[in-house]
Amino acid sequence: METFELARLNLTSPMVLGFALGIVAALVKSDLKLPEALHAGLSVYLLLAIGIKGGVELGKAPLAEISAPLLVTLGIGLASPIWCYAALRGLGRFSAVDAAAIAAHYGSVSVVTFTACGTFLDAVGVAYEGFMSALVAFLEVPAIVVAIFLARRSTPSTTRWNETLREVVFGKSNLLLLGGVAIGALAGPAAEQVKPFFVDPFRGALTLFLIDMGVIAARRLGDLRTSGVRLVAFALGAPLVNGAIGAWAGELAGLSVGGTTVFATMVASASYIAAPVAVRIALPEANPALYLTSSLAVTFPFNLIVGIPIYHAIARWLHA
Amino acid sequence: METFELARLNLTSPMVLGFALGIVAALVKSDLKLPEALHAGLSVYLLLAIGIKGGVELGKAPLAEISAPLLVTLGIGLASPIWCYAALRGLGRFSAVDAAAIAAHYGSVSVVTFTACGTFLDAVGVAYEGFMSALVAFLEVPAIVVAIFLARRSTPSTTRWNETLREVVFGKSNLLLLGGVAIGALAGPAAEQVKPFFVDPFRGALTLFLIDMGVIAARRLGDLRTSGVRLVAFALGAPLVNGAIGAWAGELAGLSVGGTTVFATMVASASYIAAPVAVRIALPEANPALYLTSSLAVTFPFNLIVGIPIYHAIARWLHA
Amino acid sequence: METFELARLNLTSPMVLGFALGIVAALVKSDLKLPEALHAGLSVYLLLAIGIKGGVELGKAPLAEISAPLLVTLGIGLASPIWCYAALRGLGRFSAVDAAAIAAHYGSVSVVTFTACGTFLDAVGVAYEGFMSALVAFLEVPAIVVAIFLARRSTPSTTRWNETLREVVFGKSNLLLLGGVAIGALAGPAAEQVKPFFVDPFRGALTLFLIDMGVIAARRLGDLRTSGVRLVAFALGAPLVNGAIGAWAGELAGLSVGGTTVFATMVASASYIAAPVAVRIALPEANPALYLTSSLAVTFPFNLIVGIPIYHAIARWLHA
Amino acid sequence: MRSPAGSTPDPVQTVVLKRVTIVAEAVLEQRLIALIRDCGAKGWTLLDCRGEGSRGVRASEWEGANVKLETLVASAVADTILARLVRDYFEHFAVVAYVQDVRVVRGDKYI
Amino acid sequence: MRSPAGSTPDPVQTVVLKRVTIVAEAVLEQRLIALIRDCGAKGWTLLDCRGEGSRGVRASEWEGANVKLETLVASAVADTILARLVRDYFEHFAVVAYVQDVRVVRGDKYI
Amino acid sequence: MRSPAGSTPDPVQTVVLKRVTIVAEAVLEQRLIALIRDCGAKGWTLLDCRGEGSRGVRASEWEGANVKLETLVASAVADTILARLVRDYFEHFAVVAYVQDVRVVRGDKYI
Ligand SMILES: Nc1ncnc2c1ncn2[C@@H]1O[C@H](COP(=O)(O)O)[C@@H](O)[C@H]1O
Ligand SMILES: Nc1ncnc2c1ncn2[C@@H]1O[C@H](COP(=O)(O)O)[C@@H](O)[C@H]1O
Ligand SMILES: Nc1ncnc2c1ncn2[C@@H]1O[C@H](COP(=O)(O)O)[C@@H](O)[C@H]1O
Ligand code: NA
Ligand code: NA
Ligand code: NA
Repeated sequence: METFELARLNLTSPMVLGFALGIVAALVKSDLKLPEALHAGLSVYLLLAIGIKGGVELGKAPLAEISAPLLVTLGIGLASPIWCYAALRGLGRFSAVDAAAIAAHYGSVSVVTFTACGTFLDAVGVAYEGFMSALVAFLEVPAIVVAIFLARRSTPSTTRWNETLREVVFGKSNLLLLGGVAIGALAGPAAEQVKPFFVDPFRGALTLFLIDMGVIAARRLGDLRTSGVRLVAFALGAPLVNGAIGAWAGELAGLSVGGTTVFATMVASASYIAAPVAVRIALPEANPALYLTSSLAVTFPFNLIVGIPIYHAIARWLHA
Repeated sequence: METFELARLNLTSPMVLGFALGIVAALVKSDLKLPEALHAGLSVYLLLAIGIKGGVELGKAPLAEISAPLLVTLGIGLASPIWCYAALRGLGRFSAVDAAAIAAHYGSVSVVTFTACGTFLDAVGVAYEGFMSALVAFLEVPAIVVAIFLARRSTPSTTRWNETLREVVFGKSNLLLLGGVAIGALAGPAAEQVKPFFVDPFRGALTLFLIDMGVIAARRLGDLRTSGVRLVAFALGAPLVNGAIGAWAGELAGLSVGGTTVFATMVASASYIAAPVAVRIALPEANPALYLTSSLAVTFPFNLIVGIPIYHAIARWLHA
Repeated sequence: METFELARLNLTSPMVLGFALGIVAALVKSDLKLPEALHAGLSVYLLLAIGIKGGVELGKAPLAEISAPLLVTLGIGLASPIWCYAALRGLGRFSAVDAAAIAAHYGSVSVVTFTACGTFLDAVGVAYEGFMSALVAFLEVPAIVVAIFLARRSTPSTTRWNETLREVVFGKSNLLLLGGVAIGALAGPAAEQVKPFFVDPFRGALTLFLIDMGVIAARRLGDLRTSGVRLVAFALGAPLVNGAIGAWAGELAGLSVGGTTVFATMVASASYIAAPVAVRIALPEANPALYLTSSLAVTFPFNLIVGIPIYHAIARWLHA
Repeated sequence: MRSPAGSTPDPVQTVVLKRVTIVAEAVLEQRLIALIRDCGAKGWTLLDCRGEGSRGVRASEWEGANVKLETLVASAVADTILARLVRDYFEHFAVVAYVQDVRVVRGDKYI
Repeated sequence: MRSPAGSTPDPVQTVVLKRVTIVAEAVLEQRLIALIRDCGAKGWTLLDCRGEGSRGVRASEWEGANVKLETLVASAVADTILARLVRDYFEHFAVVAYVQDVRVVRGDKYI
Repeated sequence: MRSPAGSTPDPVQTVVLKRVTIVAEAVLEQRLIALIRDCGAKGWTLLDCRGEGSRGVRASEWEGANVKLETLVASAVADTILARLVRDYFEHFAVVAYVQDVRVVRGDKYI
């Protein structure tokens, strides 16, 4: 299919349209917003569903097949925050702690962006390795820890490391992802029983969630005025660079075109669930407006709307 | 099928039985009640699901086919609050502002009543135009604006019109309906992806929601004692009159028997989601006990239990 | 299938794995926990779904077939709190009011344990009478009333009986169960309409709910240290004894192997939804730590993990 | 600072009343509302909350944790409420109650 | 008792301010926030709640019941807020408002 | 007015304590509870809320907005809590704290 046609398909998917509805709602100052509890509940559902899906596939996949992707995932999880940090310090001229805080987000992964990529590929009929969602669980944490270390290497004493580690490893989102993977892997075929709840309605639930994400993202748009061009430039450039690197690495790791697309999207995406909480605690002096606005209000919509088709085009080009 | 048989089928539908359960729960002073957040979440789900369903069909339907029903919808949206107002002033002898407030509710539409009608027709195997739910979005707003104008025509200055318009047009319920229509229309076949979430479980979710509606309606029954016979008379008479007019108009607009039934139900129903909020703000001196009790505690149950089969009978008679 | 194999199947079911995830989350002090409103919403959903399922089957079943199981259910509902009370007084040396409070929980039934048993049997492909879930509704209440009477027989005056009865009979959980049964029985085939909401996603929803139950149960584990061996001994012994009696009674009542398993599980299980609320009000001087810890932190996990396969083994042995 | 809409409104007449706050396990919600009405309270505001104190246990997880009930009343009514609370609930239930003076707008309607 | 981490910190300087509490039907949420900001409040805290008073009715069940809006302000601002409330909302809406003195840490930043 | 059930109960003995209220971003919930316990608080009540102040930003939307933590303590404990708050959280976090006198029923058990 033509890249342009793919972009169109992506833009008219219910998920992206839902996100757009949320943005519109926020811009017209509507009172449309999911109840707090429903938003949290949907997050739990999405994370768990992704984990279970990945776990079932992980259980099937031969170790040989997944070892390379797993290593590459961990490698990028450790390396990407470093190059993001360097760019933010050098080009962006951000303070060490702000640079590290932002790097933690861009080194980690956005589960919703990952999911949107999966539904995009399903819609356009491109297959991808089922165990990819298990990789998400392994990409989420390392970058956050590395980035915090970068900020604290001068004064490591001041950080309560074990507390920080607990925060990220046992935090809601990571525990649900890993827990889901474990459930899926252990239950194996028995996981079929929960398919009508965790698989079939998944995209609809994601659409509902994305409406709320649109509202949240749009409410942050205001901060853009104050946040400066350098932040916006990074928030648009980083996903493209990281996406390209991710695509290249995924192809090296022997992933299919679909898998490469997903992996590129993972690397290109910026966390806004696990990272913000951990960073807020570990680097309290960092300015949340910077890392939340860039990841939530710029990079997330960018990936959702134009990034994913671009990474897919790169993946197809690499496999051509 | 016999009208009586249809009524029986309606009464033993899970939705109506769920509504009855809610009423019983409230009457025996049970603590049964959905959590606030779940009630709000279900409302969002129902509104969005209806919108999407209507949007998909709207996308398919030739403009020629829908233009007549659309015009009739807008026409009745503008006219019905006027005749309701006249009746409430003349026969009901309500104050101008109370009459206008009540008229806003009866001129607008109850999304849940509309939905119950759809499930009723599905159950009895009568087809109806799929784009009907798109019409709901266009019937909801005009009546509210007209009614508020009726109350304020003497003192238009005191109303902040743009604020009032924002309130109704960008209010949760209208935005979700219109947004859903847009999503459905733009996504077209791609909307299939979210069917297992927005279509298949729809009636079950509605049943759960109706249990809560039963509790809420029953809790208002107490107000009936104080609200007087004239209000109750209107709350029972208006749906019958409006339903008959709606059936006649729907038949004129070239709708099928099913479509005519749905349209009659729309016109017969009284809003209790969009209207109350807008009216509370625009006509604060109106007594909420009057418009909430009549629409929620009398007209809604009446339509749900006996109204819908009656409107269907009228529709069949008109098409005979 | 081998009992051991069945136990393995049970342990690797998504539901039990979900429960384990919740326990782990609580033990590592994770912030993983469902929002209050979602937990309450899932409870409503599960109770209603069970009731409807049972009601539909009840409507089909010939009175002859269900009268015996119904009588046995009521009989055990009245008798089991008495023998539990005696054991708690005699062997456990608990105060009269504490013994009665605990007996109320073990005489009543845990809906979630019942449900887990059903999903276990479905998974291992053993059929059971569909009307079992209707019996749950009849087993829940009597034991609570009997137990409260045991505590108050000396000073009956001090209890407001009608209030206590209202509390249990019209309490959320009982009303939803009975209401669901009524809806299912009256709707009959029409209940098919809500199957995609109440039946298909049921096990997945249960898995999500059990994660939260795991968190809640694990948080109570701390109380075990203070609660003493005699309580733990009872919490482990009672389900085995009651389960055996239940299996024997179920077999007498002419239930199938599957039905006997379910019935044994019902009798073996301890309530932690209906009973605690009623007991807290009717027997305020009883120590909640005792009845909540035993039923929630010991007996519930015990039944879920090892109890159910054991009761199934007993049932098969009785039918051999 | 002042509203563009409005000329300065005149000062508001207020009345000093007692605000009684009761924090208790959620299972008591209906009973506590009945109690304060019974003692003469004209209204109340209730908030869901969670907490810990000398007794850690709640009647049921599904009932939610605690509720915080606030009522604006005359001094005499406040005393009756506290006395009734102590008599009926303090012994066996998880309850905390305290009183503050508050200056209430149009306070007369709550007496 | 003291934190293992910490040596005794020095006493904290506080400022006495007014805490204005407004309980009203949820439909007024945005308007009340605008009102207090407009009167000079530098911040606010809002809680969802339910309640009963002289008027029993809410604008819509789906809007939720009531909201409780609290703001820490200087005495003059408090008076303006109350006056505006009485003028704009007391007649037709379900609203309750009251004021208390509170000792606020670093209170100067709220004036 | 009086309960049908009850003869007039005797007046209740109360103790004047400090009520410390802390409003902060939800991510601090567990830490703030630990802090007040550590300073000697015997109990606490926590409410979910949202709000705005000098800093507008929250750590994560999914974490919910703010929490309001209230604790009834002796005057000395109140001072320690405020001092610890200022030292550990006021610089970098969105936190507001204030103190009021309250008359607590059976207040001795909170000291
Ligand atoms: N010192 C305190 N400060 C604030 N709230 C408290 C305090 N002690 C108890 N509470 C609240 O009152 C409830 C019951 O307390 P208790 O009866 O001590 O278990 C607790 O769950 C808390 O919500
Ligand atoms: N005496 C009172 N004490 C506490 N809250 C009150 C009182 N009266 C009214 N309220 C609250 O204010 C809201 C509106 O009161 P009203 O305007 O009297 O209907 C009620 O829903 C309660 O939440
Ligand atoms: N003047 C105020 N009145 C009431 N609450 C406030 C005020 N200022 C701040 N808050 C609350 O404290 C939180 C943190 O405030 P800040 O640290 O100023 O961002 C806000 O989100 C509000 O919930
Ligand atoms: Na990334
Ligand atoms: Na209408
Ligand atoms: Na039992």
